[in-house]
Amino acid sequence: MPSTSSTAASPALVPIPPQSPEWLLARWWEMQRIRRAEETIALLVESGEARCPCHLYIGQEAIASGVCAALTREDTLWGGHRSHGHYLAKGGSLTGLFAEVLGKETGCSGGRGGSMHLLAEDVGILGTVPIVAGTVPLAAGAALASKLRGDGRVAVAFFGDGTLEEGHVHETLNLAALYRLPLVFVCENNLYSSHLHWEERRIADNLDQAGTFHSVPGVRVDGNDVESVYSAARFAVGRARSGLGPTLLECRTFRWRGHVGASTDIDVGVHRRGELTEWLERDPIGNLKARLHDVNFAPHIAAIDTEILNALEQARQAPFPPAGRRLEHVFGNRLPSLREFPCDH
Amino acid sequence: MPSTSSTAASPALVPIPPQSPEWLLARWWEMQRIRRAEETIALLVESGEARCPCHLYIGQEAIASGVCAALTREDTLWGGHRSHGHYLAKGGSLTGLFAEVLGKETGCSGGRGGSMHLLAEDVGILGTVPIVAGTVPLAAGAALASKLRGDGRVAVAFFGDGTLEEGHVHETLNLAALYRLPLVFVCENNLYSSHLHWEERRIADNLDQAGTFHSVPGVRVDGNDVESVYSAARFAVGRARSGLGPTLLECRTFRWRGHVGASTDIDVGVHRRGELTEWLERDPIGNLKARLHDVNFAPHIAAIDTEILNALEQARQAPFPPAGRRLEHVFGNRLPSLREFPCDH
Amino acid sequence: MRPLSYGQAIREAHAQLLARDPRVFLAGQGLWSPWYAGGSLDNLDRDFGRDRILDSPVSENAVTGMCIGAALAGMRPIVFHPRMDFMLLAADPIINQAANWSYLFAGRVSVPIVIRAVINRGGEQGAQHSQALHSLFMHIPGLKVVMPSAAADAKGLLAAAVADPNPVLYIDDRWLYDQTEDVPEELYMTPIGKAVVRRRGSDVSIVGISHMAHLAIEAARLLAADGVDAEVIDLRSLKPWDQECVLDSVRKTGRAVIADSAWRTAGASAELSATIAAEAFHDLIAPVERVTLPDTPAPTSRTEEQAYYPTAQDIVAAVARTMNHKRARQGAAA
Amino acid sequence: MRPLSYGQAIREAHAQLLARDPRVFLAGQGLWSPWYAGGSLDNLDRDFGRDRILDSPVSENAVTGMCIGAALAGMRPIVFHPRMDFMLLAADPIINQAANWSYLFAGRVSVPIVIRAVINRGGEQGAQHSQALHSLFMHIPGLKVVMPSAAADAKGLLAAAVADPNPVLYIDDRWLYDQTEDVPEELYMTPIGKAVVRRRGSDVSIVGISHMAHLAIEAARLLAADGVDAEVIDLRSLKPWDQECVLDSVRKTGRAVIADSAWRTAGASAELSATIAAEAFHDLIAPVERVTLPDTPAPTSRTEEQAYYPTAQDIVAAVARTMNHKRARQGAAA
Ligand SMILES: Cc1ncc(C[n+]2csc(CCOP(=O)(O)OP(=O)(O)O)c2C)c(N)n1
Ligand SMILES: Cc1ncc(C[n+]2csc(CCOP(=O)(O)OP(=O)(O)O)c2C)c(N)n1
Ligand SMILES: [Mg+2]
Ligand SMILES: [Mg+2]
Repeated sequence: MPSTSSTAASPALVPIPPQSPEWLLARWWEMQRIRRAEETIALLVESGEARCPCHLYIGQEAIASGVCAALTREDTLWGGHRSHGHYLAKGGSLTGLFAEVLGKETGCSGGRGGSMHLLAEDVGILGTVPIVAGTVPLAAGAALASKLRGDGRVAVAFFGDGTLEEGHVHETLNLAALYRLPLVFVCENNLYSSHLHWEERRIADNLDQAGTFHSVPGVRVDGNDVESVYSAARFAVGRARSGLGPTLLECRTFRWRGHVGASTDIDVGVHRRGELTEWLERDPIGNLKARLHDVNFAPHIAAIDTEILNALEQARQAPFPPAGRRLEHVFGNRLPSLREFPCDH
Repeated sequence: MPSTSSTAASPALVPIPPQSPEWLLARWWEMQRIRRAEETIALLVESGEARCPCHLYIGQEAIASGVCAALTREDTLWGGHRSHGHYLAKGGSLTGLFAEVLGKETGCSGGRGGSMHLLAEDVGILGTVPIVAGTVPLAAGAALASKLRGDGRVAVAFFGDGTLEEGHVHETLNLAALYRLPLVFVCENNLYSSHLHWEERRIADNLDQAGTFHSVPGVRVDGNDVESVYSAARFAVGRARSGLGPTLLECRTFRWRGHVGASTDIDVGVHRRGELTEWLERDPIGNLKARLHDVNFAPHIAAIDTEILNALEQARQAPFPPAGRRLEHVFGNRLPSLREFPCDH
Repeated sequence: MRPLSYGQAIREAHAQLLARDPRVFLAGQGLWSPWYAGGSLDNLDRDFGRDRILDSPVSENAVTGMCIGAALAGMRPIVFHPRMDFMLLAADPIINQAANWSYLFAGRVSVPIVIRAVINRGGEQGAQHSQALHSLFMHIPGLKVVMPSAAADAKGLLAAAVADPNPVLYIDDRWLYDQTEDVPEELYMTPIGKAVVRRRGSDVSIVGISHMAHLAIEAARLLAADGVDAEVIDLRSLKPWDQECVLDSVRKTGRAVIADSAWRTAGASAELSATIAAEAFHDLIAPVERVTLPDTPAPTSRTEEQAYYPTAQDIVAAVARTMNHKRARQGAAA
Repeated sequence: MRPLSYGQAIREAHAQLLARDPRVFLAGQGLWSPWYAGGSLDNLDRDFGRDRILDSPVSENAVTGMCIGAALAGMRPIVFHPRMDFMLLAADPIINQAANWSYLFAGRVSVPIVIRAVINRGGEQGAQHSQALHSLFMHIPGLKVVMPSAAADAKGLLAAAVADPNPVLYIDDRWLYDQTEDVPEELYMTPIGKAVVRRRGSDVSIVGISHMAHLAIEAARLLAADGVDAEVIDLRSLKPWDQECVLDSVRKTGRAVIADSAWRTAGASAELSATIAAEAFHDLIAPVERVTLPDTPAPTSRTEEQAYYPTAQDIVAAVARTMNHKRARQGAAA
């Protein structure tokens, strides 16, 4: 699946010139950092130091990296249960992630969310939550807000192949087309929804066409090739930003670990179809690295590892949320916008 | 829209030889009976004798008639808020309908449902209820039951164009394809969902393709031509019965009255786009009648009117549900299937 | 001040909020229809444009979710469900998403959305078009629930709901739309969580929720003729509800009747009843009475429908039971 | 009889029901997974075929609706929601459809479906993966709700639920799966609507719902050491609930504590508390106590999570409050 192909219904991709070695190295750095963070979390899970359910992104890094490279800091990002990679690629703090996974007060969600609920509003991450498809309509809302305000922001919804089985994703596709929302649907098709292969859930392998009925053009792309992902994302983001409405990207990929936790599926009794061996060869990071012959990676690898160790150390040192404040934040207390009204009558 | 056209994704229609004059007369009879029943209900609504909300089927009769002509008594039918026509075409009792609309004990739903909730389990009408899309997954369930039992029955879900905006209809399309259910989706596209024209709700006029993504073939048909509807329905029912799975029929039509009640839309302040005049000329009943030159319709018309008057009279005479039994039937008391089990331990 | 109907008051509140705050917008079904919202939203699309007044496809889940996302992105959406029954399709965005967001993220974001749901019953509509489901949402942490019964509160609570940084369910009942009273012209807020005493009395406290507050007043009038002096509280907010106001009243009268035109089991009336029974344990002279729907779906047939909905007479009968109880137990009162 | 765990008992009941009645089938998420259902459905697909054990797409609404339709068409489906949180997406088919059908059609059809939902909490899963939402469904006429706490009842209530001609919500809690007791080998039914007294006592009645029934027993043991003799009732069925059993007990002891690991406001504990306070008005020596979750979503962090869930100690403390109350009011007791 080396090339980006557009579907019948989708407009042709604007070809994007090959990226500079610096750009590619930046992507490698980002992806390597995500992978090392995930591997670190895997160890924390295995040792029991992290207890919340963790759905690792290993193998899919090129999608987060390629899409986020096409975004500005102000653009909003929405995700699901498998969103560590989205969070890091969009600029979420590494120690905030580790601290959150460890349940610490300094976590990006204040220790209230764990791995499955991440927030970094300062870099446009308005929420990743694990109810499948939960944030897809929310992303449309952020896009609608941008459209109403004319603020030029784009909203991106990341979700998996299984998520397209939830009906309200289809409702959202229609709303997005109808209101011409500046929205990009990023479907990360890793072929599985939990233990089920796509053939156990659908008849056709055509997720790029999920929006066709609703007039949302779709693009299928090799999700393990960061340049292809970036090229498709630039196209989609460009359409969104210039008022042409939503686009759906189907990024083909594979997760290397089990649905949840640190093990590979085989460990937990789900026998996938021997695809893993094949997909390990399509390693988005290794393959990119192989292309960058001239780079001496050793210092980069060391720098990333150091950053990770420091961030982890910081997270470990951080306190758990203080006792006795468990009842806080059920309701928010941001100032009411209309506080100047006279109260009662 | 005189000809039946299949969409790109759908298999070609098997041409069906022109129907005999007897067959056509039978359809005319059925449609005329539905229309007269609806006109009668319109008068009951206007006079205040009927008080429940009534959504009239006038203008769409060819769809119920054409589809039900392709069904056996054992096949199951599911509908929505606008289902008087479905109920009558499938063989529901006329006096049962009138009595139900008047809230009588002898109504087809025992006076508990009114116009929007009809049942005639003896002729396979397992329920029509007004939550939009509510019965679409239920129809899939009846189809699944038939598949598991191998009883050869087909299930038909009638619903409107607006109903395709509910996500779980798309979920159901996928389930139906995945399990190869003996199910026919009949979308009656009357261009409006309540006061909204389809262009206010969607980008493209392509409802026949609603199932394409899920591999459910679609057929677009002139819903005001009973032969075309029948031909498409025979095709779809044939596919279902022979184990080939679901089909979606988009039947193009128009309702002559307002969304609810007896008036035309103009009376209630919704100005549709002058389409009514155009659609009145496509009267499914008048046009069929015009083709049957040799028939003397006067006695038929009189017979239908007599039947209607008698049925109405019977319904009027019937008692309201007896007081003091309001609390009954919250739970059913059909005998438990496993009653032979020893109770407790 | 001029007399406005409840429906007009809602419409005016919307118009003033839309005029005042560019972040406010509406989405939902029936917004471009001349009759769908019973006059409570007439011509807002004409006055504020169809970009801000979105009459939506029949997609309750995604439309509600979209409004939640817009709220998180800084807007002040009002999502409209012309019938509460339909809103069940949006249970996931409301309960799993909107209600949890503030807590999940330790208050770093919140969801300033108003979810308006109409109880639209009667008229032989039957089981799927009559439900009053406020109790379900009362159970959920992170949601506020208001149920104004009077025109002025209908206006003031809508403004308060829009101003609140949290998800607020605003529940109105079509049977209230013609209730008319003086309503201030300018925009103002009725505080969420505060009940109001509609009639002072000393013998029994009748707490009415939404439309039942009116029937409670009517019942109090009937009772006065019989020499029973009832205090009537219009609860106005269901979550948080005004425990202080209700308990003060019951501690004074020693008797309580909760009137809620919704199902009885595990409903709002159960919560009020349980709380009163525990908190005013020593003051109660008689068991708390609940006047509710029977635990059955709504029928259609007119005779059955009439008998289904509780009346002022039912409240009078419940009060009578509490008064009779007094006599039987006079000596034992604390 | 042989000892079986709760999870094994559920699995056995399914297998026997599937073997006995060709109308029984399963649909839902995780049915072909080795771990999704925590062992309670292991290998049913192998034993009964994937035609009858449908591991479904992530489409809660349509899958539930499909099972309702199959029930109407004569089957006996069990639809499985591996987490109750996800089932909110099926609120429409459950509440608008399944619950109403019998009433709407005057009993001419009914919906013999079992809707199984798992409370799957703890483990730092947080707000969207921990909810115990049984109270929402308890509020709805036309639904039955069972919540077994013991292995034998887990089996017997599943059989009773499948045999019942009505929609039954069968709610189990993953924290119960390792509870082990003797379970008969043959299939049998535990009656829906009947509670069971797990321990006889005279000082206070503790009513435990689902997992809380075990904590109630533990609490009773601790209390016995303090000289307090608690009666423990395992409610087993939430709707209908066994008023007779509970009221008989409270009339005897004069004190009641309801233990429900769910939210407090307008929940099951409110209904029980309100009913007891009204029906045992003269017998109560102290206010009914409720031991519940606080009205907040579930946190994740371990420290917060530990403090979130009620414990046997919380029940003991609640009992102590009712006992102390006695002393304060001894003279006034009826
Ligand atoms: C509404 C809902 N239903 C079911 C689940 C359980 N669940 C969690 S992840 C998942 C699979 C999702 O698959 P996909 O969207 O392909 O994402 P992936 O895990 O492959 O990244 C499921 C079914 C859930 N979290 N929410
Ligand atoms: C879940 C739900 N949402 C909204 C409604 C209100 N409603 C009743 S009929 C209708 C329009 C349906 O349009 P369509 O499916 O095209 O059927 P038609 O009325 O044209 O026959 C709507 C929105 C409803 N009954 N149920
Ligand atoms: Mg996947
Ligand atoms: Mg229509």
